[in-house]
Amino acid sequence: MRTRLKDVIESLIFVSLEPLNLEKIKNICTEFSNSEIEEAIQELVESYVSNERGIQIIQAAGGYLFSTKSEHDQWIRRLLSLENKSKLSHAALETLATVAYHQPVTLAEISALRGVDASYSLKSLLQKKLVKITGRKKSPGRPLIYRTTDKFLTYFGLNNIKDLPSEEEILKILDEEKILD
Amino acid sequence: MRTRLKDVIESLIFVSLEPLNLEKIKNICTEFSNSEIEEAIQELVESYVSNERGIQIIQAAGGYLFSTKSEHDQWIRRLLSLENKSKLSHAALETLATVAYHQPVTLAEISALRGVDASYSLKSLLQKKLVKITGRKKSPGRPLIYRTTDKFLTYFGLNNIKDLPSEEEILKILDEEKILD
Amino acid sequence: MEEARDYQVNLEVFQGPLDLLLFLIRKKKIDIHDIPIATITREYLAYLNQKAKINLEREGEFLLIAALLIYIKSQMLLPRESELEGEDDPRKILVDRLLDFQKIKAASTLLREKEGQQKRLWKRSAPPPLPIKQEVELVEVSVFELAEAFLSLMKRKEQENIRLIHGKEYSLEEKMKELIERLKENGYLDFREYFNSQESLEEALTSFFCLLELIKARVVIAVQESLFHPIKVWPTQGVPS
Repeated sequence: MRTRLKDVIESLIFVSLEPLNLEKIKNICTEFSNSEIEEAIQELVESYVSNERGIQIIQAAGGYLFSTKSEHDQWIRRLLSLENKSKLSHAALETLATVAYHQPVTLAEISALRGVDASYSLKSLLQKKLVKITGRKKSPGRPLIYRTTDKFLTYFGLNNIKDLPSEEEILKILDEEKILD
Repeated sequence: MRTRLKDVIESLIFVSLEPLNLEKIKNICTEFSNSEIEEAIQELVESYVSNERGIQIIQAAGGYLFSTKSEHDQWIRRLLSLENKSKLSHAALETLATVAYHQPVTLAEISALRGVDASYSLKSLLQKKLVKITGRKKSPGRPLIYRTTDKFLTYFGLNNIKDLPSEEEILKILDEEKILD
Repeated sequence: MEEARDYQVNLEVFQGPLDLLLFLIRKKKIDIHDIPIATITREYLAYLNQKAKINLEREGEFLLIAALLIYIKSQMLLPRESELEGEDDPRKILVDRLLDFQKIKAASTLLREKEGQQKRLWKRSAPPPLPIKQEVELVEVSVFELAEAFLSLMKRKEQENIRLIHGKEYSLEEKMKELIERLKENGYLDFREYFNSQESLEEALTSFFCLLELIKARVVIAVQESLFHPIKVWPTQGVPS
């Protein structure tokens, strides 16, 4: 099958993170003449206008760019919030690691271990149900104590909290730099 | 204009950076029934197969994902000014193949199968998230066990771990002595 | 002589001892299920003797297989009453390993092909822009909430500073300038972060009063992206981001 210029341009716009302008397209598609390129872009843009689709090619900042359509916004927002929910920030991960390896542990202990206040990330971990409150410590102020949950194990594909790699094992894995392979 | 489910799903797949699976689509498109959703996905995927376009929907790791077509590779590399994308090292690939076909597997088992210490390449695979720790073996020393990840499937364009090259394909390669050195 | 050159050519590709063994087997057109152990051991050791060409890190692994070969050879030499076959064959342990390894190598070849195909497919590395500007839904935080958040921070500072001697004084003007500078620099201020960076309770208090003044004058606005999110302070206008 012959490669069609229109398809080439479509793939270029697809991978480009910024609006792709005519000048750049011409610089890349050196096998084709300027008028061929302009015609192909025209054709491509029209095909997206006439073809009712979920995505569109828009013109912005002097270039072409794929974008979703505004009428699908609410579903996309749902997807993004779903994905954000399942993602852990670096701070949350660090806090989670602290809980996992030092449980049962209090907020003050976590913060001391991390060197920063961990209450925000701890709250997000509680909301994600990766961490739970399991009582109070018998010490002044009777602070709450935290542990990881079953959902935490599922999240990391572990059967048992004892299956977590030990600190020595992790160090060993990370310390094999010298070995040639 | 009425919002078509097919278009909604198209925009969702487009926004997602990782393969979007049926489960997630169902969780987002709560206004639609499961059969409506499945039908719409079917229709969408078919529209991309029949419609010759520059981009396509591929299935990987149990989900759907947009990608360019292989015949446009050279132009995209010109756009991104990239040479061929870097590939896994020979050792890493061999270790990964060992994990894929012998999982769940321990480091000692991988090293025995390859005849060389695999800890360095295993580490790089862990960092690339192509391999994960999933627990411990119930044997003396309770060593960590490793499995391939969803990212592994996406990396090789496999929809499911069962899509790994079969025993027959492997034997065929052996007959032809086309083994990579 | 010619053989030695052969090895040299292929030297880099021997990832390990099993690789070398397979190479020798293929080169000699040997049936893997009926390996002439004496021949292969000799060939293998000849390779190992070319010391300079062995990666020292890998030497132990090559020697391990050499030991196995020699062991098998010795077992083969033992007088037996009947023909060796099946499970009794001392070569079985080696053959099984080689067969397994051969499969891994073949699988690697197949995966390499798939990798090559996939490398030609490009995916987006960042999400596309949404048609509607995706503004974060900012919730304006009341001064009360701000104070509440500050109180809890102050408590912490107090605990930390309990034994510190409060020597330094902070002028409101200086603090105000510093705050505006920070806003100009970063475009916004993370409330918690900022107060955490204050050295003492007094300094934190001074900063807080400055901030209250700025909010009252509507020079800055305190907002939260949503409940439980960090409180951020943004300039309302005039302060270039």
